[in-house]
Amino acid sequence: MEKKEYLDLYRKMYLIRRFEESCGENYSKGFIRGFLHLYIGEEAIAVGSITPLREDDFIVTHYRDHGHAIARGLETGPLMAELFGKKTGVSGGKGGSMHLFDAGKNFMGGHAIVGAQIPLAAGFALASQYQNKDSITVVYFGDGATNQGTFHETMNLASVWKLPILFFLENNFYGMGTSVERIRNNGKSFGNLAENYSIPSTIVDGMDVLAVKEVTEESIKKVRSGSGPAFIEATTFRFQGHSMADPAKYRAEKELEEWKKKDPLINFNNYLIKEGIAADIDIEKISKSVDDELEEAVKFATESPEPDLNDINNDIYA
Amino acid sequence: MEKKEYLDLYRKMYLIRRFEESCGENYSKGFIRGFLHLYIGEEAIAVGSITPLREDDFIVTHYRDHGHAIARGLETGPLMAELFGKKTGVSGGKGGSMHLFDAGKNFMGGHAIVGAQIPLAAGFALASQYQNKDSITVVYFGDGATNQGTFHETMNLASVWKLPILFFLENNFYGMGTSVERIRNNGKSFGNLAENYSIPSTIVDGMDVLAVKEVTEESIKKVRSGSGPAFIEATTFRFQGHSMADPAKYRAEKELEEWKKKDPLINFNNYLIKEGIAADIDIEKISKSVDDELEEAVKFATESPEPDLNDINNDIYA
Amino acid sequence: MSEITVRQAIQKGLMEALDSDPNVFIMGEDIGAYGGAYAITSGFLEKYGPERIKDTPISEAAFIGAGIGSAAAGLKPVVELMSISFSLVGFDQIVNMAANIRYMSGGQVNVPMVIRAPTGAGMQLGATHSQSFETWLCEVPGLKVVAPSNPSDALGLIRSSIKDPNPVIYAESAGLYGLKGEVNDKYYEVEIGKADIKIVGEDITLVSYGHGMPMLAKVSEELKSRGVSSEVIDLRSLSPMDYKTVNESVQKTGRALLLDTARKTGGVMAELAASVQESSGDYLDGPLLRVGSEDVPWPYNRKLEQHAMSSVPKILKQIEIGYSL
Amino acid sequence: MSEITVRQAIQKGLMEALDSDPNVFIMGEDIGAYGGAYAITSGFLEKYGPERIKDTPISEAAFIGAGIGSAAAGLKPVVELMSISFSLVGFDQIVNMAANIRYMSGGQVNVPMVIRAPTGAGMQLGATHSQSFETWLCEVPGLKVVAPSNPSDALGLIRSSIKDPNPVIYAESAGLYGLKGEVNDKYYEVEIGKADIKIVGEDITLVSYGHGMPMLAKVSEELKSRGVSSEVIDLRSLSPMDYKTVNESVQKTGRALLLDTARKTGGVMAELAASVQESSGDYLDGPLLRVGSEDVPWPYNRKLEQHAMSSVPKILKQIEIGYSL
Ligand SMILES: Cc1ncc(C[n+]2csc(CCOP(=O)(O)OP(=O)(O)O)c2C)c(N)n1
Ligand SMILES: Cc1ncc(C[n+]2csc(CCOP(=O)(O)OP(=O)(O)O)c2C)c(N)n1
Ligand SMILES: [Mg+2]
Ligand SMILES: [Mg+2]
Repeated sequence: MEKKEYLDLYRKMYLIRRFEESCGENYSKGFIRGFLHLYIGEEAIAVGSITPLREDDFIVTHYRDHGHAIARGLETGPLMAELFGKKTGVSGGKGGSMHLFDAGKNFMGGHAIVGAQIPLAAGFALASQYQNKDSITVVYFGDGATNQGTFHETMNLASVWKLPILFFLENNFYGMGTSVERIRNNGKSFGNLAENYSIPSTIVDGMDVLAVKEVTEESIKKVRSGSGPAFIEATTFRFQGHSMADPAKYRAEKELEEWKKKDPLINFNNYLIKEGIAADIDIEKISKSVDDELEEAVKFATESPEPDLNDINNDIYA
Repeated sequence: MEKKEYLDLYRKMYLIRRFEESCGENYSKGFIRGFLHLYIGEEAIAVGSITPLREDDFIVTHYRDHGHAIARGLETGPLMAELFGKKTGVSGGKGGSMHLFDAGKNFMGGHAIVGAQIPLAAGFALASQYQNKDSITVVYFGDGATNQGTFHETMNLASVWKLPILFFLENNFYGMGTSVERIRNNGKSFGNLAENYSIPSTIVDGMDVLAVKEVTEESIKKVRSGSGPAFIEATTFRFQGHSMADPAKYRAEKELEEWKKKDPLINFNNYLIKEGIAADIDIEKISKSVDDELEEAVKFATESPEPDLNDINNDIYA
Repeated sequence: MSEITVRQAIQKGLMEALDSDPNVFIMGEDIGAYGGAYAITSGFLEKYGPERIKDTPISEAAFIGAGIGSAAAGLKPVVELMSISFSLVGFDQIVNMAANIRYMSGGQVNVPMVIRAPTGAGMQLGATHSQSFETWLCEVPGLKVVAPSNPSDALGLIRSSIKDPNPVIYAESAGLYGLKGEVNDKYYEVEIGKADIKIVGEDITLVSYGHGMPMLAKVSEELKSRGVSSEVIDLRSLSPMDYKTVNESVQKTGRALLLDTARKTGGVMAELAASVQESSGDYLDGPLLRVGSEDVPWPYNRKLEQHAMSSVPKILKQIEIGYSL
Repeated sequence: MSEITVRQAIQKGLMEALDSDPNVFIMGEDIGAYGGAYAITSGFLEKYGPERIKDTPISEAAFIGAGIGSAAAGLKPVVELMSISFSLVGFDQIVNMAANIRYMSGGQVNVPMVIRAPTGAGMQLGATHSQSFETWLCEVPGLKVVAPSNPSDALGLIRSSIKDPNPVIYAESAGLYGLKGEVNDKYYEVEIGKADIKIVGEDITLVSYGHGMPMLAKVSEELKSRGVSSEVIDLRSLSPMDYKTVNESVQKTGRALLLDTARKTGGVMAELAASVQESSGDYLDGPLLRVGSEDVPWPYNRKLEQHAMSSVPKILKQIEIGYSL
């Protein structure tokens, strides 16, 4: 890998981190409303797994979707504008934080009903298969979503039909206030759920962007070859509450501290320096450029117009 | 086991067989209508697994429910009357073939939405656990039902909560016209689905009533002890189409012929004679008594009154 | 003109679409090897192969969802449900996903999908298998809902439904599959959202859809024999609903009976009655009458089930009570 | 009398039931350690323990179904859904199972269960999280549906809902949890199926429930200032529906405006309007007016969402157009 590529990974992660922080601030100020779920702590997953995708691959994700959108290359201006509910937002201000879309980039949505995006994703994979294309679909979901029937139904369907889909579990060990061991009686990892349907599974340290990238590349190759679905579980932790409404009192302070030691951003930064891949100055440049970009994004969002009142009746039917 | 017990098993199986045959006839005559699913070929499962239950155990099953009802000791008169839609039927003529109930016997219904009975059954088990009773719940479902999300959701819930429930899969290798290998990509048996949730599983020859009885007794003991759910898969075959509407053209003649060699009734008959447990005369006596009982049942159903028109508004609210 | 059944009309429309558009495929439970619970796709597997006639596991939520995704990716799925009663296990996918995705994405993502499902009671299938959830689905913005009552509309509507760029629920009255009728041999479509005035009349407007139409035909006959001229309207499309045609008719006749074959409470005619009395109240000679099935879970017993259903005598009785006609 | 919020009223009712009946337990997602998405069960886990305050996996179909089964076995489950929007993934269990089991079993099996769920829009949660499915559930025979608009009814109805031997949907307007009001310290219940005449009046009947009631209070004030006397009715119970009280009022006033906070098409008021115009048509001075939210998926943007919602100005405008009041 080139230095440029390393720095690109770092920049994306940093951009997500700072974007999320900015979201938090703007939520407190009342510019962003509704439910807002931040991705802080989990950045390595989206960046490590989406970077190796092709443009014609489909991405389907859940409501905690900012990281995936940014990793996919959606611009932070229209993203922030969406959160501000503006007409210039990626979903025209109609979707909000939980429903980011960019069909042009095959970014087929954040989806807010837990587990509901999984069958949907199978449909994109089915389309690729049906049309003899070798594009694939990646679908993201949380540990809590594995309890939904749709998850199992879709794993089974995908396996039987050998769909080109990569199931990507973001295991942050909590679904809202509920820890994994309280909703699952077979250990904290989920790979056997997949193997059950003859879907090959890998578990990876979701705090390590290079590791995520590596296993994802392998899985992508497999899935693209037509051998059927694959499953990746990345272990991670959200550093914030479930949503802005959640002080996360159900978690031990210590648990969070332990995980923070694995901060994907800090560790990757250290790694880049230690391995001599990048210098402090590179990192600073990125910080600066990201800060500038976000300032622009917030400005864009702030100055953008709201939708017109008549827009309310548009977009219902084609 | 006493001779009496052996003969009791045989009699129940024979009663189911003849009951089903009678249903088929009466369907052709137009006395029974709607959807009618016969249990012919699968008798050993209901009889082998329900006989060892206690009176305070709950049974919840699917629409192919005549066998379970008879094995539970529901009387054939009111059962046949239900199929005839009569007021004297076990469900007052309102349920029909797919919805047989006898709350007094803790027979909590046939249920006609595939997979929907499984969460329901978990509720009965939950009640036993909540009230510190050592009664258990057995829930029956088919191979096709394992594809429904409710199956997985409930297995998980039951495992996490350690519910006293026995999941009983009647694997007859077809869901309507769809064979198991077309809806599952991990072999023809399902035990790993259970183990996935840390639920111990057993597979048994569902054509052998003694084998079914034995494994069920073991599982019942385990479940009753409070260790959580168990799972049994019994392999079997339905000798008829899915319902009366189905000529079953999707199955090879030969497949059926092979399975018919394992006819649970004939084989158990042979076994009883061969082992000297029973004599031909015992079997004949049973045949006679069953034939008489069924004649009575059909007579009872035929002569019973229809519900009153006002009954239509009863039983909606308590 | 050819005389064919509703079943044949649907088959014809599906085959045309399969023949002309490689992106059209059908999926559902037992539509292939088994030939379909109501034999609509009988012979299709042999003709079109398993890639286009896809048997699914019994997982409505998963395959409805997969239908939505495949439509969003540019295919034209026709999803068959064995019964509209089973739509409930996939209701979230239909109501929260298929209907909302276009809106939530600010118009970026279309879902050109058809969901076909038999609906209605009358076959002694009991409470869980006899429901008519088109009454709910037609209230969901983002979905379209059609419900043909005869072979000609069945063909015209399956054609327009498959062509429509939106998710369309195609509700098939299970009791009408065998109904025969004339169908034009020249290609035509039936516009979604346009009601059909089956009989022009002066004294009373009769409105229904699907399975209700044969009943209205009989009612109209009977009224005629009493010297009463009725205008008979087949909604055909429940969403969009053709309020205009109904209002114009009611404003002409001053009287109306709206017939649901589903349960009366919350039936399609509740909304229509509420809306028409608001728009056309001044023209009415009395209240808008409604007949629907009894508000009870569907019983198995035949006598009870028949009694629960809407019927010609019930309709005539309402008309007598309401308008002394 | 004490002044408490709707939230506190529900909490009080739940705690009374937990204290007095050992068969009462609560289950739902994050009701324990997290304290409930809307903090209704905050502190309950500590007080009643995990056997009675049961956190569930995110599997609505499974735990609703388990609630039904446990009720059928004699327990008194109170199932909390984080949002009535999520009921869709368990809709089959509610509509086909909870509602039908008693009937299908010929009256042998009761399901004394309560399902509590926040409902309604207004918090910018977007299309999938802002729905009001009480409009559908109140049409299902076998279910009861209540929807309190104030602390006093919230307490009275949670009491009667938990005591009721049938499945009761207890729909909580998410926007009203913080609303304060007087509650009688002496034990009372609110009968399910009885509407409440909040204000007696002569010229026009105003009807709504839940979140609509604060709007009607404002409308009534404004009308009063114009010299128009309005009778304001809170349905409180959507099934059974108190047609009698509404009809009597309409027959007295000759005018009515029916307000839905859910979407207008297929709202609760569609059925009420259809039914009242049939029963009380002769007494009406004009059409029954309806206001409901726009027939669009709920948008995220605040301006659009507010614009989509029913509002006091929209109501007043309708009344002006309809009755020149
Ligand atoms: C069907 C449904 N039930 C409940 C919710 C409420 N809810 C939103 S997110 C969430 C937790 C999901 O946890 P997980 O899948 O682990 O994802 P994470 O938030 O940890 O990324 C819940 C319960 C919902 N949106 N949909
Ligand atoms: C949700 C739902 N989908 C479809 C059906 C139609 N259906 C009834 S039985 C059946 C096959 C079930 O097969 P299996 O579970 O193997 O049971 P078996 O009939 O073989 O005993 C199907 C598809 C239904 N009743 N419910
Ligand atoms: Mg999680
Ligand atoms: Mg089977």
